[in-house]
Amino acid sequence: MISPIHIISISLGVAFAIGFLGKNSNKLSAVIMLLTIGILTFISAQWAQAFYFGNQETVQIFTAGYKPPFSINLQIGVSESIIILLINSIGLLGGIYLFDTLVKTGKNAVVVYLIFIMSLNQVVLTQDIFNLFVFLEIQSIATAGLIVLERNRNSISSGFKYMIATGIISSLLLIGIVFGYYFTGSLNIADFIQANMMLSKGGAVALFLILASLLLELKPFPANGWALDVYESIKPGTSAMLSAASASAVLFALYKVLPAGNPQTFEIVLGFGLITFVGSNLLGIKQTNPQRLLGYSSVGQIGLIVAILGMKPFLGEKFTFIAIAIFISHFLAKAGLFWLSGIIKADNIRDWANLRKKPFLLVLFGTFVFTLIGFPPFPSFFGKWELIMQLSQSGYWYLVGVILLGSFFEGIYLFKWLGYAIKLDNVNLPEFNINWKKIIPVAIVGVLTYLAGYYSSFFTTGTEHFEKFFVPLFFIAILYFLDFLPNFVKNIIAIAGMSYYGYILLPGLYETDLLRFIFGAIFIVGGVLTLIAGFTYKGQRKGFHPAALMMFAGLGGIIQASNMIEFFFSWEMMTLGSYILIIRGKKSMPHGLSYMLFSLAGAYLILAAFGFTFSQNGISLEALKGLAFAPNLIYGLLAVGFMTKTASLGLHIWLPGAHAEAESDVSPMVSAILLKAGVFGLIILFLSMGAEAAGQNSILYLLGWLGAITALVGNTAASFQEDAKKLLAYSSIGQLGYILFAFSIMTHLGWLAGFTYSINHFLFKAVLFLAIGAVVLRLKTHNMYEMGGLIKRMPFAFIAVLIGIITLSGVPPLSGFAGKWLFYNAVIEKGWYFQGTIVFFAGTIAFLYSFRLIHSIFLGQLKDNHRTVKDISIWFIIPIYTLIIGIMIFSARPDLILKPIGNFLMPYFPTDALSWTDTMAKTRLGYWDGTWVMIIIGIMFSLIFAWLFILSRKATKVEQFNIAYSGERPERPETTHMAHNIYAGFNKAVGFIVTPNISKFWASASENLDGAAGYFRRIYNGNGQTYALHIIIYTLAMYLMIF
Amino acid sequence: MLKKGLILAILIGFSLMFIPLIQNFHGNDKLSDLAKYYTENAEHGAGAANIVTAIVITYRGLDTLGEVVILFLTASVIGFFLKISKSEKDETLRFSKLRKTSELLETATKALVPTIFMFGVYIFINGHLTPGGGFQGGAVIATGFVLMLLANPQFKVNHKVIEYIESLSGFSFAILGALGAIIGLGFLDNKILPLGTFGELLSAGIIPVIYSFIGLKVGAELSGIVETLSENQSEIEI
Amino acid sequence: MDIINKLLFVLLGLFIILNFGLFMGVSMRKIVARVARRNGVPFYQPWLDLIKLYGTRDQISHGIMFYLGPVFRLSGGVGIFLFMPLIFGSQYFNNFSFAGDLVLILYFQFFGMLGMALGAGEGGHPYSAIGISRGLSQFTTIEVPMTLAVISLGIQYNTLSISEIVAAQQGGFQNWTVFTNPFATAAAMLSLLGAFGHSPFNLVKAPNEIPIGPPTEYHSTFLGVLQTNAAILHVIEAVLFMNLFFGGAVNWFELMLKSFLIYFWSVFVGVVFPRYRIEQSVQWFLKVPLLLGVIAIIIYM
Amino acid sequence: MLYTISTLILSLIVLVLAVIAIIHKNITVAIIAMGTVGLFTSVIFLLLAAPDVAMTEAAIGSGLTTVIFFYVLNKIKNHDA
Amino acid sequence: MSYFSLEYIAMITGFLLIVLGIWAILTYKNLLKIVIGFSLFDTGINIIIVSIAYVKNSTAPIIDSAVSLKDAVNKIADPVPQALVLTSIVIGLGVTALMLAYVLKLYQDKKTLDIESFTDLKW
Repeated sequence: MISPIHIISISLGVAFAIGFLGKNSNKLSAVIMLLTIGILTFISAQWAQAFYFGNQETVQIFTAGYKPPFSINLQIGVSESIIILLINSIGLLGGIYLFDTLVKTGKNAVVVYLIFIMSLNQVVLTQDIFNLFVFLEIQSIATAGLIVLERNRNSISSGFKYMIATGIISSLLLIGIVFGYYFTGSLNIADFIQANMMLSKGGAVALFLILASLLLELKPFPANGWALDVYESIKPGTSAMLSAASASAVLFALYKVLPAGNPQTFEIVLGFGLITFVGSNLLGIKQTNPQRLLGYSSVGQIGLIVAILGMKPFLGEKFTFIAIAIFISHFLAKAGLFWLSGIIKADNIRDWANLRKKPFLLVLFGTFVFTLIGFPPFPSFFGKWELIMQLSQSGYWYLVGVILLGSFFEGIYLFKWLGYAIKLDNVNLPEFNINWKKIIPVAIVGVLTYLAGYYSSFFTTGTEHFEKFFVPLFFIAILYFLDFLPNFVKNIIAIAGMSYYGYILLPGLYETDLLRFIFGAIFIVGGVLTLIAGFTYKGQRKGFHPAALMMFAGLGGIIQASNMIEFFFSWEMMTLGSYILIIRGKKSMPHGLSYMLFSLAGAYLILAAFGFTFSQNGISLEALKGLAFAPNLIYGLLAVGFMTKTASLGLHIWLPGAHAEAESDVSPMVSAILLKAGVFGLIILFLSMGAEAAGQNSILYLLGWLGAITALVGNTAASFQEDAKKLLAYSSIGQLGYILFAFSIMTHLGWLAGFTYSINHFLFKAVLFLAIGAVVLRLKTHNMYEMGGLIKRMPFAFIAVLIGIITLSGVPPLSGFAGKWLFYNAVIEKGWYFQGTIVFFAGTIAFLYSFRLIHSIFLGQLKDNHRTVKDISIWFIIPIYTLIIGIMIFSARPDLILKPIGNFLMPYFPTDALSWTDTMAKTRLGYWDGTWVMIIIGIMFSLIFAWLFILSRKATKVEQFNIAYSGERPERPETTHMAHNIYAGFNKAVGFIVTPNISKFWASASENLDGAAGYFRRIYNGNGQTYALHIIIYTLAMYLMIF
Repeated sequence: MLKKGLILAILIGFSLMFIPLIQNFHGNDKLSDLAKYYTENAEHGAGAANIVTAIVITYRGLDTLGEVVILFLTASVIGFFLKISKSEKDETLRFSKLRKTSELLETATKALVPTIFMFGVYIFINGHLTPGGGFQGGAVIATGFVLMLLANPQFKVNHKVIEYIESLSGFSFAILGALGAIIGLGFLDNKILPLGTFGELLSAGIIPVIYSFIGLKVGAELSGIVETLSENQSEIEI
Repeated sequence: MDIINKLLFVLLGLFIILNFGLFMGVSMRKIVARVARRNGVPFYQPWLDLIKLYGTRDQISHGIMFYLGPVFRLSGGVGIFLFMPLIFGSQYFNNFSFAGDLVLILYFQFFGMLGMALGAGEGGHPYSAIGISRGLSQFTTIEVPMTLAVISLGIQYNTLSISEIVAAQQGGFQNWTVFTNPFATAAAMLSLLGAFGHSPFNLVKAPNEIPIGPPTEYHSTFLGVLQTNAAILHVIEAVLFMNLFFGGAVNWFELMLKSFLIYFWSVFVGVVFPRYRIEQSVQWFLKVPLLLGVIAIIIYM
Repeated sequence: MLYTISTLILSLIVLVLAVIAIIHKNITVAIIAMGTVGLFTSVIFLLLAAPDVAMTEAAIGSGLTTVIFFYVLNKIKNHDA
Repeated sequence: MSYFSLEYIAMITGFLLIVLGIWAILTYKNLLKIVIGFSLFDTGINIIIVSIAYVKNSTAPIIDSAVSLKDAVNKIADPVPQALVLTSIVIGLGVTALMLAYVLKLYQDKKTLDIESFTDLKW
């Protein structure tokens, strides 16, 4: 193996020798430079491989033939080899990316770049503190040089600010080093660590200066204005190197020196890292310049990694994995994003909309954003997971909160940005050129994130059976690469895949776990049915199938999950897929954002709760049971987390827009199916809480009330909608309110009602959304008052909607009544009378919107422009009527489904079960026989119909306008179609229920956040002196806090 | 004014930070163990009479390499930072606004410059014996160069020569260092040449050789920096 | 009992109820007329109307749902009848009440309303839609006190089966719910006013402004079916209240007397009070009756 | 003792020059003062038994730095003219 | 030890120079003054390092006629910090030169040396 010292000799030899080349050899020198970095990469790869596969021991390299501390020594171990491998490879890619710029600037620039990379290597390798200082100086001077690769007013002034800042910082470092020498008599880091510098105050101050300046090099918030200016103004290729490569070297330097301190030192580093993480991400919210935004994000991420370094004492053996996983995510994603920003060349994140022209780049962009936030399957997901787990285990619960808060802030701006790129309506999309030298590094980094993610999974606890998640993901990846195929073919593949998935998953579940079987059936059968509707679409329908399948894979994963990481992994997969699905719709950009933010916040709450659980009972999902410590906090977090998906009141504002604006076949997916994921989560939660807890648990009581009020508000709001899909969306909120209420009851009957509601909601909401979606697809409008009389044109759709709303409103004989009946019994039995009354009130309000829906669209006056419209597409009719058959079976033989569920519930809720005599169900309070009701009503209806038919079979069919209209003919259909604001009176009476206080609350929350970000970022006034002052104040503040 | 007062207050607070350093500083009564080792092994270790030089070139040779790199880097950065494109390079503008140099200075320069160069070379060749070394010698050489520029602003340096000297010396430095690692005990091991007799010119292994390269390189680099800075630039849009 | 027998008794019951309903309707009209110092219609008028309507040959239809609307409506009325036990202790007149309890009846009311609303909707007349929207708005709030009352009964009698509720009230009028649970009764009786749609809650039909509300477009046989249903429904709702609050009936005479009085109550109020606008009635139901219902529950909690 | 007193005097001179270098309005004077700080510092270095450092400071810290300063200043002034 | 000693005075001078340098960096708007501030800052640090190297009544760490190999250990100043200072001075020169290059470019852009004019980037 080549000694790492030759990293320096080779690169310097080459750097010096480039001077021999003639005047016009810029290109040649750049190629040589790349080759050299290639050799460096090779050397580091060789070492990394030896460490990883060859059980290589850590090696010390002595210079000048003397042992330390008499001479400078280098050390290469596992971490060193990994870090320099990363630095060198990103250096190689960055060199390729910057190739043209470097060539244009000349061989001097080439040399500067090479030395820059070399210095980073040495910063990592050296074990001598003064040598570290020298190479840090080289690094900053090289950076100052690379800054002016972009030569404009801003870059030069920011370069000067950079020099001021690093000048002060490195001077402080030097003072620290020499006094360190005075107090320890050595310059070797190992000796520094050995000699307890904290013994004397002077030694402590010297160490403080060293650590503080290393920390300052990492741009801590708020002493980092200079760095932000640099990130914004320089060539993105250079920013990438600063954010990824430089930061990794300095981080490692900090990591090396940190043990010289005492535990308190670690805490301080941790604290300041977290301040940076949260503060910087908060200020990032207000940013619009992509590079500056990335700067904020960069600073924040590095802050997080610094904090993790500070957590080393209590992270235990997982420390290395956590640090590397989170670091590598930042490293790859940030480099990729900066490089992308160099390709796009836009000054405002809104202009990233033109990324859409190159879907390939858009996918890479999404990859990086999701990597940064910590979505699966990227390494940051696993890193963050372990971080939260270990932190909780060590009892640092509040740190979990802080970290998740910072991550959430980061999510806000990154997803805003991603939303702009995917969906912002932007007429002015400037062209941008594609240069393969710039694309290749981005693509490689993108691929690496996936590989790193896959690889990370091996280091995380509880991922032994992850192949069951990776196989579907692999299938999705293949589907993505087939994206060029027509929709028809891809849909067949997708349906085949889903069906196979269901085929291998469901039968087994039916035997073992009915709960999971029911939800699995809803997810997968529902998925297949809604996918069938996708055949309607012509063309390629790019990006739809991978996203849809990702969502379903996530849903399937939730069902299969046996431990918390599997659950959370799937949960996040589902969120990711559904986000992409939702944002595909028209005008869905803001809704996609709010969906994502609520999901993210919810996921973080779940993550925190899992962490706290893990710290007590281990990683299995069973661990949620019997928590000894703070169970209410954990259950509360989980409940709120899951309720972001079920859109309970207060957390619902994302839903109407997201569901309404989604595509016609996506709405049923996200409404009928996706919401059940939250329900499933709640069920898992409630099961863990246990039936015996039901009596005294105030969380359940609160949830019951919340469910009831959600139902009321959701349904009332639904009655006032003019938009058909919004109406259905609000209706979903209301229905999910029932479900939440039912499960909160925590009795046998309550749960039966909850299951019945869940199944019913799946059935009728899928029918309704599919039917309305299909109608919307034909009519190109969502507004109900623009429709009317369509029963004549779309009888199939009408019948579907009719059956849908009968089920929805719980009118006998269809299955909706089963839920209502169980509900009455459960409520009276439980004693939740008032909540129950509210729910029933909500139930009657459901009639209002049900009628409105069917009346405004299908009845009344047919509009002139719809006279030739065709019935809904056959591809919608197939799934709709399949579902209707389901409704009919459930209505006629409710015992077929309710009996097994009852048996399943017996172990959990042994008392007050339903007793069955044939088809008649009996409770303590009442009885009901669904089959007989169906028969009686059927016969009676037929008889009456026959009677009427005999009497008036000769009724003449009249024209549309032939109505009792004072002998006049109505002028236009619009004037006689009573549809707009149909419930004005009701609105006047109870409209106060739906005053959008909650939307206002969230709007003002986000405004305040925005305002705070805007206010606090004014500390960055652009003046280099102010930044210098920040550094001084920051150091002083740290000093005062420590001493 | 208020702002200045505030800054003053912060600065005073900042300075108080150093008080513990001064308080715990009691001067040295004897050498540190590290320095003692260097001194005791002056003859058989690096073999240089000037212990500072021994440390600079051998024990902490990597630092010195870094130092050289820093100068090299600065020269390179300034080189492309202040570079003017060919079209903008207007020779007639060059120093046109400088006052004419006096006859006296010109004559004196002609006499002085070779001496100064010689002196510089002396300093770095004797670096391992007497105070001074490559950096000081290089700086002296650069001073001579400055003098030449002052005396004759039209003086045109041959870039190629400077560049070659710089590259050659730097490259040799790196090669020597690597040789130490390959055939000796470590990078920049000075024992790849015999130590010779302690206190003589040709002693201390490769220290004099390296110091000479450093001297040449530093001289060339500093001259390069000065030269770049002295080139007049017309309005360059930046 | 074999099923044929059962069916026959059901039909008999239906026939009695229908005729009694027609009679009750015309009696009320007479009473209202007397209060307004008019003579009013002759007693046989409803039967004449019905025969005329069923006999009309000139019929038009606006479409299939328009056609089905009355079917739904009558099914709703007859359905409630079918699931309602009529005479306590009688083997013959408890219909198909084994198939469901109080909850079923409460929810089956909507069946007819929904069908009616849809049929009327297809008629394409704006007044129909206005009437329906008003009717639904009002009905949602009527249900609140009603629900509270039913829950209160459920707690009180620990059952939701109508037969058992009636059984619990036997043995003297002091056992009637109206005395044992006056608040629930009051709440329910107030909501009944809305359900019958007499003044002051008759804006739904708004007989002055728009011709008879939702069924604007209906006529001839269709209207006949609707009238039939109205007769049945009025009685059967009164019977429901009788069963729940007034001790049920052990014979047909008791049934007729009690249901007549219950029905009379709504007419009586209607004569006294002027009509509410829709938002007023919605708010009214959410005030006094709601409060009564809440009290009814609190008492039994 | 003699060394100590000379150091003290030199230190005072250095500080005074430094203050001049900072506050003097004329930038040329300021640069010269700064260069002189370097010179006197190198004498202090000599007193502190560091001839190597003294030489370096004199040649580089005082000499070359000042020269570079002047070159830049010169350019800036030329620009003004 | 007495505070009135060679190294102590030098060290305090060094610190005062540092503070003066920072004061210049923080308060003077002129870019050249800021660079001068850095130069003083560097000089201050160098003085401190050399004063740390000083051993009471010692001579230069060079073995020659004045200091023999034998008693060198007791006679010479600590050579290690002195070696560090050499590096520090050279680095200082590099940084100063680069900063001046920046100043020149900034001046050419806006024809002013006032640092407050270069705040186009902020927030």
